[in-house]
Amino acid sequence: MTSFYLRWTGVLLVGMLFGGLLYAHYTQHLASLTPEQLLHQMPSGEVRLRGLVKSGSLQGELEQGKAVFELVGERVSVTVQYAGPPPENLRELKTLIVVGRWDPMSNTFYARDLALLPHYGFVTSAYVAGLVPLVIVVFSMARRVNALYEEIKRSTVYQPEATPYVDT
Amino acid sequence: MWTREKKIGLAMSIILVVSALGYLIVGNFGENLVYFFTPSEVKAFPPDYYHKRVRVGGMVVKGSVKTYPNRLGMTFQLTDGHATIPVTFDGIPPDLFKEGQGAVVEGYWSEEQLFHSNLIMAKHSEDYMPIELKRAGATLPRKDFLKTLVPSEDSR
Amino acid sequence: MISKVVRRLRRFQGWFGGLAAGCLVAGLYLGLLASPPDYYQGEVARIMYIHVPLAHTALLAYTVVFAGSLWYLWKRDPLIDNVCHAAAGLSALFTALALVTGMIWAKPTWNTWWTWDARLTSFALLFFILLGYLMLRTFIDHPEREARYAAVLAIVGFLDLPIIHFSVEWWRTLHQPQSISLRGVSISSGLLIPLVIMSIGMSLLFAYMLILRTQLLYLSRLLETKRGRLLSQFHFSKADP
Amino acid sequence: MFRHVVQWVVWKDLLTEFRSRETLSSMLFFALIVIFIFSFSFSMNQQAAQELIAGIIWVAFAFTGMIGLGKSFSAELQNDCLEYLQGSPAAKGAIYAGKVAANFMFMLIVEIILFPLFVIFFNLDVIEQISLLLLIFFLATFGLSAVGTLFSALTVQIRAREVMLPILLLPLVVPVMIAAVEATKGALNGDPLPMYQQWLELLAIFNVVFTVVSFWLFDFIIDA
Repeated sequence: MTSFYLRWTGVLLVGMLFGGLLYAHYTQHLASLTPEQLLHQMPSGEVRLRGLVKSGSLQGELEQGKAVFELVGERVSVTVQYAGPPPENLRELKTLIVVGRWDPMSNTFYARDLALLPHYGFVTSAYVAGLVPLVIVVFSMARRVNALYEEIKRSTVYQPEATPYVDT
Repeated sequence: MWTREKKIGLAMSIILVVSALGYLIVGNFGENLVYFFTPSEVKAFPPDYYHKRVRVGGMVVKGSVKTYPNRLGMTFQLTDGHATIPVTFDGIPPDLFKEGQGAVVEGYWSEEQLFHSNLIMAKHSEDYMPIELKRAGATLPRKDFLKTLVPSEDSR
Repeated sequence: MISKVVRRLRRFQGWFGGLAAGCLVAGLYLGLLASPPDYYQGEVARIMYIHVPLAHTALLAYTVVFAGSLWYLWKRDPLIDNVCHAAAGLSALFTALALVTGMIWAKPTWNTWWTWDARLTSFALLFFILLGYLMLRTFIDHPEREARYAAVLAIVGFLDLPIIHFSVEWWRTLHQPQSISLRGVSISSGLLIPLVIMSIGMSLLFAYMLILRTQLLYLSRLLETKRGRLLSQFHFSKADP
Repeated sequence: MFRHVVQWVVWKDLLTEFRSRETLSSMLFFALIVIFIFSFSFSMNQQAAQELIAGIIWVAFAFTGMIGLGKSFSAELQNDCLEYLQGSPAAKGAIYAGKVAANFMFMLIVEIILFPLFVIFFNLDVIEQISLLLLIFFLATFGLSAVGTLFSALTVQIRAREVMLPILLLPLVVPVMIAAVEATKGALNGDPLPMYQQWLELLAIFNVVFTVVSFWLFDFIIDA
């Protein structure tokens, strides 16, 4: 049984390593700012900005990949000037993420790309809900089978004269 | 126990069951059994189909969706590439409903050549590809039924 | 004492387990890190890599139950019955997991946890049929009759699946059509490769679990017979000194 | 030979039923109560009735059918009749066919008595569609009794059989229920036939597949 538990500790370690790797990967991509944070921090490099496309604010030629719209946060809104490939998912009243730079001079966010709301929570919970029960079931079955083999080995093969129950 | 007749009977039963199930499966693949009508078929409805609850599948024509200023609902055009029907809809459309996408609407066709609907089932396609490929104008070898209706839409 | 087949299964089970683990880790890496997000659904489409293999495997498992049940009715081999019983339990597990992951996928894409859509409904019915199968087995005391009745139920249920599927499909459909079907493939290769690897990995994992569970059922049956024999020996000697 | 066994099984079931009138009266009474409960649970105006009535009809018929099917084999438990059936040299398929025929008749009789009550209580307009409705009833009831008889035999010798019969049977007859409800709805609305023809085809396919399959599998159920 010791080798059995050792093997499963190995599986657990690999799983944790993998989870850590994923977490590290996604924290880099997850970092998206709300309009409030953007105005507060005034970052100079490229950032990801998340907000709702304000109703009635979307203008421009989507087919050519040019658009201007307002991205609303909780309290403030930011004007976004989009220039990039024709967007698939740009429409009013939709929450999305724009990738680009903030220009404090013109009070405009120059976006070069759009991304959908990532919903990492759903992805994570689906994988946890799918994989964790499987692992638990495999573990408990493997342990049970090992225990049964031991038990079979211990209980004697049917031999009438050797049974302790026989009332002599 | 296993007489000749019993063996023949069993073989024939197996053939019967397999062919019945096969008819069901293959019949559907050939789309002989319709589960929604196309706009062309709706236009050609005989009068006894008017005011009967049916489903119509098609593509929402780009630029045709008009909402009312002061109440729920909207009108739009549904096409299959050959015929286009006007649809009036009361209610809240699902998230995936948008112009240029496929939709299945439930309702009835009336004398004034208008489809009255109160249920929209938007379909998102089964195509999966990265966004770069999509922007490069990639298409996949098999196309959704609703998308094949309008060939020009694919190159977008 | 332990049958030769089971001993051989035990010797080879490690291969299945190892291969399954390798495929699943590779598939998860490709699916979660290396592959690009989908153009329309974004990152949420990554749920596909777990949901679709689970659903495939559930159906594969039920196919095993069906084939095993036919075999059992033909040969009446109790070990085959153990295989059927094991596969049915696993099929129920995979079906439940496919339903749960599917519901988690449905929330962000359809904005609802559950809809009476064709494939959801037929999977839920598959789950009920499998639960009925497992319940039926617990309600029969006679082991041979239990195996026979369960086999009959499994066969009827399996043949019912296509009819259930089409009836609910005509009744209501929202689910996207299958991406991989007889008419071709509609997933681009960058997204397809992780899906295929995960599917293979999940099928291998099912094979590994099936071997384990078959052994479990077989061994407990063996132990029970053994104890039963000892017990009957005891009763016999008491009653008839 | 086969035909004679079928006839005798049907005759036996009809005769016992004629003498005791247990199954039919309990089915009828149960169905009546179901109708009344439904009319209390849904406050129905004319339009809601149009939408719901087909579903109500078939829920009532299916639950009533469960009672009849459950009794079909449990009645044989008295005086060890079941063991004689199992031990009889007659082809098991013939016993199955006889039982299906008897169950089919009971269910159809109940439906034919009940349907006019639905027509009266819910103000249905059925005169023009009556032959189509009869066809739908015929097909769907046959499907229910073909699978139901197999499961009635399967559950008769196990623990908790009253619960297990519906638990096992209802998920499997979902296609019959959907098809029957949709077709009945179409017929009651006076829709043109092509709009719900596929449901009739589905019922036919179901009947063919499960009559044949149950016929062969019955051997393994009743095998002593």
